[in-house]
Amino acid sequence: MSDKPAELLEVRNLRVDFPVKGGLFTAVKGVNFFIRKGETFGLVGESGSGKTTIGRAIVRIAHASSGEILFKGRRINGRITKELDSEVVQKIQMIFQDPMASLNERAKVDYIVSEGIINLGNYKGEAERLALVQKALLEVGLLPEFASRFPHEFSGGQRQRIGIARSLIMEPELVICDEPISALDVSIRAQVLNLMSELQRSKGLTYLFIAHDLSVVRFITDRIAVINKGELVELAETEELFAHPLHPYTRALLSAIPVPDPIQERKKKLIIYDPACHDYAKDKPAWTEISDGHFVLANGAEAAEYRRVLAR
Amino acid sequence: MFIYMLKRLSQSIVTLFIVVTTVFLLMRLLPVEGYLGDRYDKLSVEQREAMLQKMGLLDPWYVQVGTFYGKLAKGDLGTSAIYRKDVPVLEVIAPRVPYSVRFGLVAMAFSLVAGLAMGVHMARYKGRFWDRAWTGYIVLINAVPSAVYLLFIQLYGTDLFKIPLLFDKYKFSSWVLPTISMALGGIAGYAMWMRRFMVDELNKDYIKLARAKGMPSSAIMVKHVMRNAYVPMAQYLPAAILATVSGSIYIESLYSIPGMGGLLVDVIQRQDNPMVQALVLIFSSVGILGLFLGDVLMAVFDPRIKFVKSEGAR
Amino acid sequence: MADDKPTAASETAAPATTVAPATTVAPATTVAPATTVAPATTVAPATTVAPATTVAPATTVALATTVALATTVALATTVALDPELFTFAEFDRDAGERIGYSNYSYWRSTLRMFLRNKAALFLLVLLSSLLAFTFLQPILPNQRSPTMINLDPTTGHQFRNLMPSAEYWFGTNSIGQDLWSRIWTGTRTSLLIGILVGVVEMLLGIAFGAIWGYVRKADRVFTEIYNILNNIPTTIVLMLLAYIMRPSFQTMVIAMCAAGWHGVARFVRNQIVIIRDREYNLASRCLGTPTRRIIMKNLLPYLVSVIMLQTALSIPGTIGWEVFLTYIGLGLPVSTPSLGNLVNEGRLIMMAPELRYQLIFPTIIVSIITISFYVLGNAFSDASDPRNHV
Amino acid sequence: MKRLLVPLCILLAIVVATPVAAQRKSADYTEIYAGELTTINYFASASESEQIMSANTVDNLVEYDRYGIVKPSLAKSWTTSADGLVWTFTLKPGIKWVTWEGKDYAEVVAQDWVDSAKYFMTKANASPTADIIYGVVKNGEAYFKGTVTDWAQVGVKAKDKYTLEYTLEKPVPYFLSMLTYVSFLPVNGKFLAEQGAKFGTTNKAMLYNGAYIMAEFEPQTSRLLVRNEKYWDKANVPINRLIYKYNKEMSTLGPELFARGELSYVGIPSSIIDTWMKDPVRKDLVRPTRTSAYTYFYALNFKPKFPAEYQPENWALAVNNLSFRKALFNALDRKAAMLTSEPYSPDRRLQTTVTPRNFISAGGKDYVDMVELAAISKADSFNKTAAADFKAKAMKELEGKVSFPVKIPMPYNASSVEWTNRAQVVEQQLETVLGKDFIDVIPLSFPATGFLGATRRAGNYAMQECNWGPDYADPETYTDPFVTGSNYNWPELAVGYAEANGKSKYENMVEAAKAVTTDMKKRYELFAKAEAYFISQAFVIPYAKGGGGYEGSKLEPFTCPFSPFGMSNLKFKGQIVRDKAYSTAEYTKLEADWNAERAAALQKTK
Repeated sequence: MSDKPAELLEVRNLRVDFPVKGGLFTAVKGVNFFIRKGETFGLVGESGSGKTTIGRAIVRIAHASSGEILFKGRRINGRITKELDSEVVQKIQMIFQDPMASLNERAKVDYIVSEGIINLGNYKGEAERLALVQKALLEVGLLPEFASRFPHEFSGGQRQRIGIARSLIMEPELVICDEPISALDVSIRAQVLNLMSELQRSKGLTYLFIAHDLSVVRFITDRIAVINKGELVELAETEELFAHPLHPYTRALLSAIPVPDPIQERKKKLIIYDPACHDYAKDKPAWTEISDGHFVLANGAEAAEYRRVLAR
Repeated sequence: MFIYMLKRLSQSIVTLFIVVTTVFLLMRLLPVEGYLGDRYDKLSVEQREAMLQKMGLLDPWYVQVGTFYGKLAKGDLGTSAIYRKDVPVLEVIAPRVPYSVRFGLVAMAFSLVAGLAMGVHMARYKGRFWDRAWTGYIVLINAVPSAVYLLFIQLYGTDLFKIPLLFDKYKFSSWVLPTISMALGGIAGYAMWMRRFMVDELNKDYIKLARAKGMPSSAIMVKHVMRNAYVPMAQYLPAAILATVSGSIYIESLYSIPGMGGLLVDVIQRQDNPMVQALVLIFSSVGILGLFLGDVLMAVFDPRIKFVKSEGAR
Repeated sequence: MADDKPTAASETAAPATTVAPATTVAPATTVAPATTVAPATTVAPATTVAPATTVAPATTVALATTVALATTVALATTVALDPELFTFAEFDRDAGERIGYSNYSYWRSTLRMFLRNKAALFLLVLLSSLLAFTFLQPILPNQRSPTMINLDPTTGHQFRNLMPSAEYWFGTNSIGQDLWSRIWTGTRTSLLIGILVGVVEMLLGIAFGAIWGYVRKADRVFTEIYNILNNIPTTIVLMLLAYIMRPSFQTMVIAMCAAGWHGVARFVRNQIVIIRDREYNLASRCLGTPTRRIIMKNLLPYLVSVIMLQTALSIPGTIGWEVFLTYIGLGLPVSTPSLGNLVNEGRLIMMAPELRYQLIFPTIIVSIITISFYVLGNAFSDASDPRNHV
Repeated sequence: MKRLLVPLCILLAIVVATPVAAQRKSADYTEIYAGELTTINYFASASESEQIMSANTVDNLVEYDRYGIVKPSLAKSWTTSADGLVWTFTLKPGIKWVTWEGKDYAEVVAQDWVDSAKYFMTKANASPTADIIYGVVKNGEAYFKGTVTDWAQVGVKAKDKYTLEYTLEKPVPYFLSMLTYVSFLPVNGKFLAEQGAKFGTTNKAMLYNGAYIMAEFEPQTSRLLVRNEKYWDKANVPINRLIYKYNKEMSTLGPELFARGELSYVGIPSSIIDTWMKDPVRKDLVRPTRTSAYTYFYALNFKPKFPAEYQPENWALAVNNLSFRKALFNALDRKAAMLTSEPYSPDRRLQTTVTPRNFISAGGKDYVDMVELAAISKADSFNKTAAADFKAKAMKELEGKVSFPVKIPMPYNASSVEWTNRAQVVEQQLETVLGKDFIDVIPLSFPATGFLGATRRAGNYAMQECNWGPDYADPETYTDPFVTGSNYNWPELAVGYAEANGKSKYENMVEAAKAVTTDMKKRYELFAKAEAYFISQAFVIPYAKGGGGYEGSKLEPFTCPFSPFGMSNLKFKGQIVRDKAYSTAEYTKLEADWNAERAAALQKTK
């Protein structure tokens, strides 16, 4: 562990509730994980599993009901100081899923991109702001003069790049990528992904990459957490997870990945996850580290079984 | 769900309480001579005092409020002070409700059917003759003051069909014109709303897809477009239905329909406090109940609402 | 070249010539609209569009069209066949990005869309002339005072109920006042009330509605206040105000605003609730944008169209209200002519066919105003939606 | 034979007693109305529209005939003590109270008036007309205020079953006329006690002894009055049924309904009278409406309390100058003002006195033709040259003290279209005659809500159109608004009119007239002198009498009981409804006949 980079973000027992008609709905039920500096951390789950909520809790648009979110060891949820607040605003950025919805249609690109620095006010004069905007646009492969246009003049891919530029201009350390490519045309997904990894390299960014599809994250993430119904069920380094999926839910997800070979694909056996396969009546499951850095949600019996599988 | 309903209900009661109290106090800001009528100048000081005493207007306002709620708790809404002196308020109001409700419901049903049909028709022939013709109707109804065209309808309508000028509850023919008059505005409103909704919906991709699949356009209308229209309808319908108790002020006056239309305005102008209080209580309850039912219906009918909630997208 | 920021659409076409060759090879991965127009070279045979280089294409600002134009121009301006044209173009991503260039101005496009609607344009002209005339009328020569009672010189008594004539264009009313000048004065009064009320209601409505809709913690309280205000009969409020302040122009305006602003606030609130949870607002919150600026920059601009529509509708609505208030006896005093009390006065004599001119003239004016604002409001609301600008 | 004789005699008696004309044939009467009765309880009613029901369903001790002469009704006869303080009435026996179904309930006895008086005079019952009775009956006011608690001391007594005795506080020469008002209606004490608060709230909670029974009462729908078959004077009630239908838009729809033949009576608003007059058919459907004894006058305020922007001190100085007042007095063109409500024959409502003609007379002479008042009542005060002269005089006299033009705020009720129009007409008319260098009339609109409280009663005006209705048959009733304690225009504050006893000259003249209680002619002449003086000093500008206007009516005019006050002229008794409307020509002729007959009838009584 010591040779690994420091932990940038840590989430401890995070719980998020939403008020709904007739009570509370718990979207995230006590989640634990950490993200190391410079890595790409994948968070995978079906829609409705709470993954987006976790991302939003980190950028604090969703309110954490309990638990802690630590950024560089400092707690950033709940009541925090003004200084910390503006620091977090700057250091943690988010890229949204739908490029059509995440840009303000009635504002020019110039405003959209510079909105963050206007809030922080950390530039001198209009000229510097413009320069920063142009730089950010160039960095994402857009022409600086696009600044004077409105979002509806752009294609989906371009819009997503504007969204990225909006985050980059803040010089963040952590970027929450909330399914940044799932709404894009297949033909330009690679383009955007490439851009993102390029930026990660050049700027030393850390990504929390949220996706509903394991196949995408396999190629860009260092570690993956699988979430189901608000609970993490498994967390491991990417290759480890693909090689040794332990939790039945993970295995079900993996089996759903299409194989680019029709014969194989036809032979492939789909695993259907049935929560009834767990017997949690007596022994409650816990977040257990099965091997180094490989966590699974399991009770005693299951953990023993998983260890056995791994050892084989 | 049940707890939610209870909560909303108790909240509504608080609102109702504040509304009624506010109205109670506002009415007492009006000049006191209004309660004494034309004879004011000829009344002796003692008589004025006696009359105000009888109406309970001489106590400090908080005592008056207290008395009012004390009686209300016993189910006593008091007796009318001016409008129909000494007659229990409910006895004045109760016989009127059925007329307003009957006219209101029939007119609403009629305007719904005719209005929605008109809206669909317009959307179908968008930009063509019928669309323009009906648009002309909608614009005219909204543009010409109703005080003007309603009277013309009554005058020439009764003349044309040789029916009595005034409403007679025993004659079916005398129900027709007032009902139609009441529906005219509603038809225009529903048609406009329906047209806009249909046009918006028809432009959506899934409709285009359905068309591309070769689905007959009547089936598209029924299966997709209409079905989507239910949801917002469900929300507004209860309020609209309940609103019929308040009646239509112009039309009821014109045809002598003994309904609720204008009753509130009447009693406010004559400063009949117990009547005002009771009516405000009724209308507010009805209004608040309408909102409440609308929300409940919306939650029951619209599958998306639950879905959205469990997604936690708020 | 690209650093220039030409301001008029006509100029955009010119620089496009140099970039034009790139259009044909626009990589499929870039601008979506561009890809679709890529075969737009087929549009080119419409070469007559060539003069468009000099004439502003008044009707279009749309992205795709500009692209098409650019292509057209490229082909049209080439006179001689240049063999270089037939070489393969290099794939140049930047150039691909660049052709998506436009010089889009929101308000200009709105105006242009609006002007395209001929019916609205006609009504705009009609309404403006009406408005202008109401203000011009008093200073025209030979106008009578709207309150002066005209007397018959032979009997010394009032010229009662004179039919429209060369002398009294719209006739006189029951006490011999000139209806022509009364109607114009009344139109002025009512329009002024309508506009004032419309604007004040809108300002109050937006201010409260925006906070109500956006600030979640305020929702409960505001909703409660709204429910209360909404359930207090307007008649009581109006009567009290009329009693406290006497019937007059100011009273009318204040009373109507007092009675109507919360409805507008609720309207704005509902609109805001619809858009407040869209992702771009979340994005702004992530960036730490203060609430005030989110409302001003993210929410209100989206409401421009509906707000304009609502304001436009509230003006004739106010006139309708005024008629109603006059009907229940809370209107302006008859000595202040307004469309409301002209219609109401006319209503009283509706049973006398030959006096109906007293009703018909004000009714026509009310209807023209209502229809105009209605159509204009809708036209503007459509025009101000940028989605319609393409 | 003997057994036959008795019924025969009775039959004969009936035949003789019934007028030879026997019962005249009449159709039913149908009317639409816009304002619903607030109550049919005569203890609670305050307005004419409510009292119209009592007038036709419950009879008083006395009533008026069609010429305005008092005649017995439920009382057979009466006597007065020499000092005029004790009035003793003998009742007709066998008069019945009947229920709404026409069934006998009880006999009408003297105690019924005592029970009614007690109810009126009990303060907690808050009757708006209590003052009329407690103001004259001995110890009445004291009992009402609670200083006397023993009912036995109050001057209303049932001597026996048919003898009723009123003892008055002081002599009241017009006491008989008061007896026709609601405050002196009888009530069956047992029934009243049974009904309690419900008395008079529905037609079933009432007892009837009058010409009609209220058979149906559906508020805001209809009401139906049918003839009381047990009525003592049934022969004089030709109309079988009175049918009232409710319609709020009466003024708009009523004329149309009448023209379509669906009504017996309708008021024709002045706004459409032109149209009807020009229409060959409808022209004959219209006739003038009788005027009433309401009086309208422009009051000049001697206690100005209006806002400083209208310069109340300036007005106070001006109004205390006789020439200034006279200038206004002579400048007002009544006819121009009246055209706003009576475009066709404005003259018949105009008057130059406060007390209207035909209100009262003595010795065959109408009150307004007595002494100095005769000159005033005969001539129109509108006189441009006189006005100009007084203006010049006033400007000279007030030079340097008053700033001209004098601002004259003139409030009007904005909910009345006619009044609003009139305010504009009067403003323009006065300013044209007197010039804008002299006066600046400022019409001020006020809402109907609290109108009088905000204007006249508060002294918030300089000049205002006011009105007053009589309460009893004596000229004294028209002095009430102008004496100390009233809130009309405070003429007692006028400078230079105080006499030795501190009271104004006018008030002393009124006191002198009031003191004469036996010689009616003398009494009326003294009142006429006082009124003439009051008008000649231009404290008010008399303007018009009430009523008037036009109506479509199939009711025979001038046959109902007549009196300028009380409830008699609200009665349908004696009238018939014929199948076509009376035209103006017919009406005018009948009016002339009636005036002549009345003069003769009045002559006969003296």
